[in-house]
Amino acid sequence: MHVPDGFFDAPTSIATGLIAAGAVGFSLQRANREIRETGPALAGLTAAFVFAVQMVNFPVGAGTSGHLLGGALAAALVGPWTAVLVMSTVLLVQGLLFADGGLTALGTNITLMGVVTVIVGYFVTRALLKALPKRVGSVVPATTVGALISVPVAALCFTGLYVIGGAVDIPLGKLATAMVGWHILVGLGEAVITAAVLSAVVATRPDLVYAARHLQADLVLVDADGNTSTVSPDKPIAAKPAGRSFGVGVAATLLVAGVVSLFASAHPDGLEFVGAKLGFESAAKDSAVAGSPLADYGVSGIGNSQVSGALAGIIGVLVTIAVGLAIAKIASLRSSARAEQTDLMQS
Amino acid sequence: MSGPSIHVERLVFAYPDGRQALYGVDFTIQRGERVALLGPNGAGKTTLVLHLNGILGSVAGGSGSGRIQIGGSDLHREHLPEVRRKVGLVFQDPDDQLFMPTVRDDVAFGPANLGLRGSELEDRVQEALVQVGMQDHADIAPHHLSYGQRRRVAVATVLAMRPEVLVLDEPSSNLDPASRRELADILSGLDVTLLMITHDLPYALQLCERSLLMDAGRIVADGETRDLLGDAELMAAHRLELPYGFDPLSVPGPER
Amino acid sequence: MSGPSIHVERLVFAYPDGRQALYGVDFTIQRGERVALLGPNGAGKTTLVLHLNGILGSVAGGSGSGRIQIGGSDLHREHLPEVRRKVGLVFQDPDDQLFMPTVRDDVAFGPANLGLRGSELEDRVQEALVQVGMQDHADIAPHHLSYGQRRRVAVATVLAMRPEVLVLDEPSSNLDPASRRELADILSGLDVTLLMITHDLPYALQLCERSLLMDAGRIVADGETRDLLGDAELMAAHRLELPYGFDPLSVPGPER
Amino acid sequence: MSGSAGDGLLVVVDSRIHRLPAQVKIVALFVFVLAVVSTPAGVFWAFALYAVLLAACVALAKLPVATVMRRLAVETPFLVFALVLPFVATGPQIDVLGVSVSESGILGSWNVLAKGTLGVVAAIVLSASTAPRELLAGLERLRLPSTLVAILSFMIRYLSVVSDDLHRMRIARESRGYAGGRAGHLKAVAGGVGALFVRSFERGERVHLAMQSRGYTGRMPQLATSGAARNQWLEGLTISLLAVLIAVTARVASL
Ligand SMILES: Nc1ncnc2c1ncn2[C@@H]1O[C@H](COP(=O)(O)OP(=O)(O)OP(=O)(O)O)[C@@H](O)[C@H]1O
Ligand SMILES: Nc1ncnc2c1ncn2[C@@H]1O[C@H](COP(=O)(O)OP(=O)(O)OP(=O)(O)O)[C@@H](O)[C@H]1O
Ligand SMILES: [Mg+2]
Ligand SMILES: [Mg+2]
Repeated sequence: MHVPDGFFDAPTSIATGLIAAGAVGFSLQRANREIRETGPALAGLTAAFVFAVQMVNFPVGAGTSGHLLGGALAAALVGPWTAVLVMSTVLLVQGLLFADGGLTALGTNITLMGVVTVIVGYFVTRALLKALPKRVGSVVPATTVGALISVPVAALCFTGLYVIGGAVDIPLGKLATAMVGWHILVGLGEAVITAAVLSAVVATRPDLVYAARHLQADLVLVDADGNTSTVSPDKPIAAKPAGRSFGVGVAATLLVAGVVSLFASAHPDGLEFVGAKLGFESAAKDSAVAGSPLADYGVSGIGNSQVSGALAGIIGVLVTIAVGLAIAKIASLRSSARAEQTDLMQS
Repeated sequence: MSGPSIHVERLVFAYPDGRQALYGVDFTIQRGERVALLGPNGAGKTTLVLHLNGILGSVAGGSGSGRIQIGGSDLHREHLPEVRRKVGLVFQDPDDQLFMPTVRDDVAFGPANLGLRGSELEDRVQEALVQVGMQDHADIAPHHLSYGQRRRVAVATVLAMRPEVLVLDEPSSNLDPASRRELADILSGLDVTLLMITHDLPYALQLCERSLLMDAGRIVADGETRDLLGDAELMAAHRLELPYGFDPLSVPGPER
Repeated sequence: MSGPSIHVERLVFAYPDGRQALYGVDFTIQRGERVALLGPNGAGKTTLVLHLNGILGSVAGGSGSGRIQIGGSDLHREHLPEVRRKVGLVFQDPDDQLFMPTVRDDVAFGPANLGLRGSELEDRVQEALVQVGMQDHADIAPHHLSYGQRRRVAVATVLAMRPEVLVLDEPSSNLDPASRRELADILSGLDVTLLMITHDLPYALQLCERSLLMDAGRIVADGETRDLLGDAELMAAHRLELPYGFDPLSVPGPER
Repeated sequence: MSGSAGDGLLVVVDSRIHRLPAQVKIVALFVFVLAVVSTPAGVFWAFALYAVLLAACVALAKLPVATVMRRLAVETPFLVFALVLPFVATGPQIDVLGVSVSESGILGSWNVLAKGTLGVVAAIVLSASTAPRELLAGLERLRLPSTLVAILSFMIRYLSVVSDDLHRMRIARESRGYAGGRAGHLKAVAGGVGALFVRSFERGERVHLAMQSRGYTGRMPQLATSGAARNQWLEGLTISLLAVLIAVTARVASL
């Protein structure tokens, strides 16, 4: 599902960039708590593992490649906030080192594969855990279903994004059928791997599964005099789903992004508007091929929206980076200094 | 540093999967002592020594109880970096210990963390490599060495930190006989507190005047190595046997 | 199977990073022989035995030349699965050997690949676990065992395959003394061709009538173990030393 | 055991580009890709110039052409996508060799192909001239949040642990008569993936502890590369600035 450069138009890239930046910034702030519990090592391993599994990459029709995503698994292992960071890290490395997924499409990729799959996977897992028996083992079926559902949902989001801002006009029906149909298959594969990994972890290191920490059985210890005592394995502070604040954060970024993309879809020439605002309207005035279907699409198109579209693309990336860094800065100023020294190092 | 080098009291520990490995361990090692830790496979020896610098146990967030003092002060989360500077630990598996791209970097890692730089750092690294006879392999990746060579580098990484307390988990296994003797010479020349796990009983007798015998997560005997090895009944009860034809009384034992 | 169990001729090998480890190795081991492979750290012993079932070397796509015959027939890429069935290899590092989620699965993996199923498979697994004394740990994850326990399981995984040729890379290291003796008893009770790398010279003397001495990628001596260990000059030249107070003539040696 | 992924994709030679600080290279990569992406697909000469610039980079970094070509394989999915585009896209159709294809599709195809390839090659130059550790230090210098840097550094270290363990498992399997492929072994493989996760995690955990017991406090001792000097920035950004120049010219020319 890695989206290459030039696949979506500029406003969509900006919008998804904003969602991604918001989600990453917010997760950074929240993740300190999870990382305090699991340690950066588990997050790093999960990232490496997801990365390794994602390397198995095969081409699919209608323009994307299919492979395992790993969002639901990551969420179950390290919790939703850290999982967003884990997936973002993986995508950043893929974009930087392997050119897998365009650098200008990083925001889109993080949104689809890093945010949507994690949220869907985690919330399905949590919901099912409520219904299933209160045992650590229940996390396996719960997350398996979460993984199964998260993939087609991400594919659906992709299709939705395409309707709003696809760079080249492909019939929607064809695209939606191909994407969702294929990704149900991918989801099955994802479910199998997720189940295999989680059941191994639950069997040998139940303490590593974030989603099941509150379900862990007490340990029985025998002391020097032969007396037994039970100790509860470190009860997590944040085992309840990251409820309201998570919702607020997601809603806020969705709102910002939504406004931008609505604006973009309602005004096919909205890019020109951005250009005009920045004083480039004269450059955009002459329309060589006005009326061509391509005129409506930004970055990759030819014609009147060229300059503005490209500028918007550049601005989009810069804004993405700036917003991400700013949010991250605030977040890390607030908590990382403290958390880093006392928690990261000693976990 | 005041007080005994290592003091352990009522130490209990269970691994996260629920298996209890320590069932109340007590012992004290005074400054400058050389002690062997003996016991059958699975007795809990490795588990115990991993507690001594806070890698396992309640300070590391694990489940367990009891008390550990290093140099007279309790092991606390805040003191861990300091304690780890004092207590040098050689792991049983050299692959766990070596992680840098070259042997030189790996040996330099500890001293660099202690703040050494430049030629001082280089000298320290060189000295440690010469001690274990690996100076010709300084620029090789550790995972490209033979197993015994890796073990020697693992020992060097800890020697380079000049710890006050040296804890070694089967340092002589997989070493060729000459390296084994050379290591014994190095160890007996160091002015440190030494705790060494080994299954090589003559080696223990040669290096350590005192031994702790561990089984099933408890210390079951504590005394002079020679006495312990001479107690046939005790030995048989805990799967210890002297090699064929070896008489503990025939060996001079450590000179102090 | 006709011809010698193992025949190696002019074997040369370099690792992918360019370091040459074998410089022309020649030897032949007849069916039923028990041979010890001795030599200092980094001599190339592990590299050599990894050739014997095609894990390293030109059949595995590596760079090297020479000829290896197992049971009289040349080692070829097409025969590898068959050769690996005949030649059981216990790795120096048990972590290289164990990969399944539980001890039982790990021991069952080999025999299952040989086509065993059902109760026959179970019996085979149980028998191998009992041989190394790990029957009580069958349902544990191998990486949750102590190092010595892992080594014992590693030996069991290969015993369960009942290979015709058994190659062991330092099987006794990290074992407690009783397990070491028990392993010796098992090995001397098997009707197989045995090639064992070890740094424990008395152990070699006890188990193997013949020894190969390797250094710097070459076989430098080949003869009766007792003679080799008695040759002080040869020993000293290749970093081999007998333990303090050990006299090779005092030990009865293997009974055949 | 055999070579680990510790050095990642680094091609070990000494060159001007290898010696540049990682942060300079990362910024240069970003600027270059932005310039490429913002170039209108129709200005073909601009892409030719970009290709020349990149070829110069590859030569400067002394990278074997064969290696670069091999790593281009990452692009295959894009390639398939690009080839399919002209047939599925709507809009005005034109006839090419008797087949009716979409005009916008052809341009879109060229767009993805050209920009994608240039982006991939640029990223290959970065990854082949920068060790993962340096890259990390560079990102740290560029003020990537420390939590992300921590995850990233563990990820890079674990990648070699995972691949080493994968390699060990493969050898262990084969040496015990595993022939592979048969359905009966599916369970073994699935079980293997789970065991691999726990096993690599625990090995990584022990390595982490070993690092801590030698005084590690979250920062590799020699890792913190010094800041880049102004002339290093200039040197590193030259090619990217040229690309920007081309992009601007292409814009103006296509108006
Ligand atoms: N990571 C782990 N998780 C769960 N149990 C473990 C783990 N490591 C060890 N154990 C168990 O704890 C007990 C003690 O193991 P430990 O490694 O301390 O033994 P040891 O005395 O060092 O043995 P050896 O001489 O074989 O190295 C054993 O029963 C072992 O199975
Ligand atoms: N993966 C590798 N890549 C490159 N060189 C290697 C590799 N493994 C081993 N070597 C080198 O090959 C030589 C022989 O190594 P080998 O492991 O065969 O020694 P050994 O005789 O088994 O030693 P030990 O007794 O320490 O196990 C050594 O010099 C070693 O540094
Ligand atoms: Mg141990
Ligand atoms: Mg070896």
